[in-house]
Amino acid sequence: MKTLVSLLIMALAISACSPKDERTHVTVQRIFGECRANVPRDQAPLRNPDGECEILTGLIDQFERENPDIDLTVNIVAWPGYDQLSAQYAAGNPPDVVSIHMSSMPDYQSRGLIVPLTAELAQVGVTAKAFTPAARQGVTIKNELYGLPFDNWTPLWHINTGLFAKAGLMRDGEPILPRTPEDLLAQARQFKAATGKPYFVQSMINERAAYTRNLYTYLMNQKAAFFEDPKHIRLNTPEARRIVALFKQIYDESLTTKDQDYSSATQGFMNGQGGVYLVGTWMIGAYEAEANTPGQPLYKSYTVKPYPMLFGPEQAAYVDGHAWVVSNRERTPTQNEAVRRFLKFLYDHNYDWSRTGHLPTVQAVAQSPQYLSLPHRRDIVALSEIGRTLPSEVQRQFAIQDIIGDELFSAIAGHKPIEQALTDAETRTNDLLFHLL
Amino acid sequence: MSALDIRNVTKAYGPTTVLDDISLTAESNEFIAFLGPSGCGKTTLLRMIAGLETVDSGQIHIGGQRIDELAPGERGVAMVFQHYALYPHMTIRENMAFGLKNIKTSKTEIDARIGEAARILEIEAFLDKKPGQLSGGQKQRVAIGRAIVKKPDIFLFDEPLSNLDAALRMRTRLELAQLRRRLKATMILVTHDQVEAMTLADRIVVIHGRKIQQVGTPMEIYGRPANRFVASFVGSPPMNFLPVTVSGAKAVATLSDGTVFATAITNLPESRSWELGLRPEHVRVNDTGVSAKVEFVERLGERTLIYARLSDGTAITAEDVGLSRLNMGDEVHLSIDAQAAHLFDADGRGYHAETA
Amino acid sequence: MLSAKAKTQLGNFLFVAPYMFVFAWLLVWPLMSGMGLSLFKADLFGGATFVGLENYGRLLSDPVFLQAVGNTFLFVLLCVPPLAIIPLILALLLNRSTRVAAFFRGVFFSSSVLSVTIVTLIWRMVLIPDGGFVANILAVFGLPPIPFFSDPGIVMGSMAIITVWWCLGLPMMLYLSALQQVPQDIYEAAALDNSRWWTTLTRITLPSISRTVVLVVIMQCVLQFQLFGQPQLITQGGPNGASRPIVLFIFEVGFRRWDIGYAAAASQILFAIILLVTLGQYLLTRKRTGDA
Amino acid sequence: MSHSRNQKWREVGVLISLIVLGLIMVSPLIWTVMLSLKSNGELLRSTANAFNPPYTGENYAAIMANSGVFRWLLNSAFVSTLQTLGVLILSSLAGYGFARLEFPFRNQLFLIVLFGLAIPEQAVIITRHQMFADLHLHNTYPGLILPGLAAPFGVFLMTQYFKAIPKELDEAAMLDSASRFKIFWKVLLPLTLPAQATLGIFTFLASWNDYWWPLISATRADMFTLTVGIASSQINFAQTSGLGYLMTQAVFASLPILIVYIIFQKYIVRAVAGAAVR
Repeated sequence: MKTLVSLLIMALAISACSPKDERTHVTVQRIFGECRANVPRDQAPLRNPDGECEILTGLIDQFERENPDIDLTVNIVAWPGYDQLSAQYAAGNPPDVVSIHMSSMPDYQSRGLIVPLTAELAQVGVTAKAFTPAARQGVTIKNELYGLPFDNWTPLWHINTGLFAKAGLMRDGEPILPRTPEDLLAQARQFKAATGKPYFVQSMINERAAYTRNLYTYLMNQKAAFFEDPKHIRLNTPEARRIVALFKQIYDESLTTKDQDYSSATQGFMNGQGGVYLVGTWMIGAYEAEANTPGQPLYKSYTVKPYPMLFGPEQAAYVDGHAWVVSNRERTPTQNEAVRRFLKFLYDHNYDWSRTGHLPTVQAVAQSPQYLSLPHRRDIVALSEIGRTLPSEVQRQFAIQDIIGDELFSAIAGHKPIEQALTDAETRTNDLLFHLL
Repeated sequence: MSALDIRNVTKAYGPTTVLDDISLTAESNEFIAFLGPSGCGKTTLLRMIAGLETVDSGQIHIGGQRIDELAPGERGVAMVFQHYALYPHMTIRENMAFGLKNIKTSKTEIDARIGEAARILEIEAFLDKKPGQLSGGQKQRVAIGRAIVKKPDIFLFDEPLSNLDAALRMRTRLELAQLRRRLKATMILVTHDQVEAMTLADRIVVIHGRKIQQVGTPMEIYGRPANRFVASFVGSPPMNFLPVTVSGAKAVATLSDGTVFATAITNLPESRSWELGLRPEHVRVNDTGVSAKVEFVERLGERTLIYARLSDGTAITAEDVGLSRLNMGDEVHLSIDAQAAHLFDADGRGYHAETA
Repeated sequence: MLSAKAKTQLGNFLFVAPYMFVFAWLLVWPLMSGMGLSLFKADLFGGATFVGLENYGRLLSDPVFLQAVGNTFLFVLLCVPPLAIIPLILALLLNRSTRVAAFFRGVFFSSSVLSVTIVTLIWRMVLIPDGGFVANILAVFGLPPIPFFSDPGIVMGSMAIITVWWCLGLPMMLYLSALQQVPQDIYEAAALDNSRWWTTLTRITLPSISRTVVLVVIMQCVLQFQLFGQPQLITQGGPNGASRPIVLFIFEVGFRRWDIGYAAAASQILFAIILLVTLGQYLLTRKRTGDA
Repeated sequence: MSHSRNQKWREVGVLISLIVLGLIMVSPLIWTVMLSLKSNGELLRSTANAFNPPYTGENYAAIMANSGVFRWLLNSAFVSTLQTLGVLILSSLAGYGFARLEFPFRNQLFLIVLFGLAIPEQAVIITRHQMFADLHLHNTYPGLILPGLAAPFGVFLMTQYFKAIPKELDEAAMLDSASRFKIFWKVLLPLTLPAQATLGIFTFLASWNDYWWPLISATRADMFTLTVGIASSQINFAQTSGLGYLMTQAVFASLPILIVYIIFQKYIVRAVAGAAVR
């Protein structure tokens, strides 16, 4: 036992002390997983080259290669990483640069935990004007940029065009999409009758975010101002009831899968279990790869579209996004310089990141032929113009999303009347916001 | 100088006094037995000598030195525990060496002492075994051995035989007696078994109700019990007690049925009431005498015990010959050896005939 | 100058002092400061205003919290009886010194070595209606999948199943050790009295190990009132809060909403509940068994 | 005759029910191991063929390629070992003190420690986190090891166990001129070995499997424990191909402790069984 302990101590001592170096140290914290096995240092990824993890691992390698005077300590944390980040801030020892969701930025900004970046970015030649409207809105709080937007993402209709064809829902190689709720139900019934499969593939189990995002998007579609001010939500409205009633109808008629959680829904769509999968931009790469693999259920049978507008003509979309923020903590001027260089590097490589399927945040990238020649991007790029996050002063968007998703599932699955669920969601959200400090 | 000198020792647990102003001395090489019913404080007294209990007031001296404030290990005593208290994870040798090592005895000395003790106790064969592998009797010897090697001034035995079966107890008792002769050390034995006390001790200390009732040789305790408690506690079957009235200088006792005995007891003080104490061997079945009805017959072989009741309802135990023909329900006559009788006054104090 | 007795007692205290220090420092003090904190409206990142008992008032009218309290009691009720009985049955079956018994003891204890993250990872895959292990088996018999995690009426039962599977090793061991203490001669006497196995079980075995049964029940109650990892990692408390226990509520309020005064107040209530329930059980069983 | 036949049938019944219950017990584990040996691509299509080949070691290779994993393994081993030693030492000392020695407020203190059993970890985690932040203990080994030392269960167990040892042994040792510490160390402690084994195993298991405290205290990758580290490498949403990898993580994280368990199984079972009451 004694020898075991002393061996352990020795091993730890050896691994703890590294040779002294002159480099500037900066801590970077990110989600997106660990995939060093796929990405040998300074080589192209062995597989899945368009994956989030693979691209980001490669980018950070590249940054270190190009900036030998900077040493990045990369902390990879489990998604979504906020428990750890909050703990780090509470302990007064946060990472210098960290990837968070735009929807979480108001929380950290309101506590002064992250620093404004307008001036910092200007020093490396990046201004707010360079960003797409959706990105700009997402990182701007009180006219200050608080983060470098990395991407926007939004739920989309991922479509199995093979099954759509079988159901007679294709015209000129394009899927026929509904324009009204009645359209949707009619097409869904037609689809089910023809294919024997549900029209929608949805993650229904242990899911909250998806319901809420659907609701936000279709509320925006109806121009409903559900946040009149950052402290109050209004949900028990005709607009919201209409949306929930529609999804409940779909559920009641089994026009959707019901028993799947996120990963089985993701798999299910890939295996051709339904017509439309309501999921985010991040799946485009993986499904496109399937579409190009002969013999797979999705082979030559995949396309992706923005949510069809069911309640009005104007295209709208609820978006969120990833942004890099800088912690409010002591740093030397050289460290600040290193942080700026890192942000500039990420800005410069926005196109690389957009290969994941996420919407680019840099206007020039969004308009570049290079980006637009990527599969399906022409269909969705408009969302980086018209997509909207929640008002940037709304705090606790994650918690609110959970509350609303919770109640929406109750309504859709029939555990609660719709009105009741929406009232409860409204009360709980406003109670949460009321008790913010 | 006495080997052990206990002076006015008192001990209480909270509000309960268990020993009240106890004084006692023991001479060197003397074997003393503390005898009394369970819970009488005899073990507490022993443990105070050992240092396992504190002394509330009073002093204890060993060999002229005050020891009641010393740690147990510094008092020069060794103790044999009721349940042996052998260290289960140590070999017998280690068990015996433990105390010596603690006082930094040299290795050769330890080996020599263990060797000698093992020889005396005939436990050489299992010195390297652990206590768990030993029988009860063997453990007992080891426990004694562990005490012997320390060469203490006083040996303390806490009911050492109570865990042994009857046959083994008898044998160990004998061995203890022999050992005692060999070791020539002061020994104190706590027991509730009067046979043990009678056979082993030079003097017996009878303890009851927080007090020492009597200190004396076994025969003094048996023959001249200081009070009714001692008389009733020592002796088996116990002494008979008969209510009597007493008159005269050479006391004449009268039973309730009018039977009159002339005892050999003189110089009695005044007392509200009297009881006549008679050991069963002094009440014999005979053709004449007090009449009684037999309630139970206990045949012991060499003698027979008769449990009977007098006409006034007083219970009495008598002795008959081994081949007694009496049966339950028989009417018998009991002859009483009045010369051997004892008298107890209202306070329980005993009065005995002067012996030659 | 200390008296000899005081010195001895000080020396005696030194044996417990290291633990008492750690206990006071790392458990009592945080608990106490938590009690203090519960009287404040306080933010995880600093800043607090005194609000008296307002947090407690808020809790008692917070339907989410009240639901969490109900869920927790439901879970304890669902989970503790099987955790008291199934391990007992296993122990009765395995109370013999054969190789087979040793092997099975190992089998039933094996789940206890896993961490909650892994247990939930495994069971999510086992119970998920779409492609899960149970669903695959049900499909063989042509049965529809069971919505283990999405039906508010079933979800706590699913948590209980997972928990029983995970936790039954320790009670089984405790029962086994208790059974080994029961003197064999009682059984021999019972066999001579032509006692049937059921009679032997209820009249001899169970009374002999009643203290262990009480120990297991109290221990499991204390443990299961603190349910957290299973729902946190599988359902995040859903659907609609049906699997949110008190500890998850505390965690969400404190670490997700940063309302640490409110979280602290909920913690005190949980502490009080556990204390009352265990004390109550202890006193009840003590009275009944006549202070055995 | 009929009696012994009954007996035999009963044995068979016991065996069959054990096999059935045992299968229910281990089938999730076996299933997990099987999934971990499947290629992610295949699992994407169906999980129904877990018990049929082909199998692959690619998921294990992927985990081993993770630069942090051995560091995390070492961290876990170090933290769990030291925490276990600490708990054993503190609990034994305190257990002896509470069971055998006299000092003021002994019974009151012990009662308070018993109350401590009812303190839920989550009730103190936030304030303790703040306290450790003030002391700069986060991302340090003491920060990971210390909280586990406060758990009252060990003291409770050891006190009960010391109480069960006959007091005569202490007294014999006192008469053998042994000091308090020597009595504790040389005479009583060796007799508590079964309890030490039980307590040690449970402390080690709890420490190895702890998730929440390491998650919020060790936030630097080089300080992660295995559970936190492996959770952090979980590839998320965009990756649909992770099921086999996830299961491999589960197997890998439990593997060290399962191996320890299998090696010591016999001893553990005996120790646990011997400890609870004696």
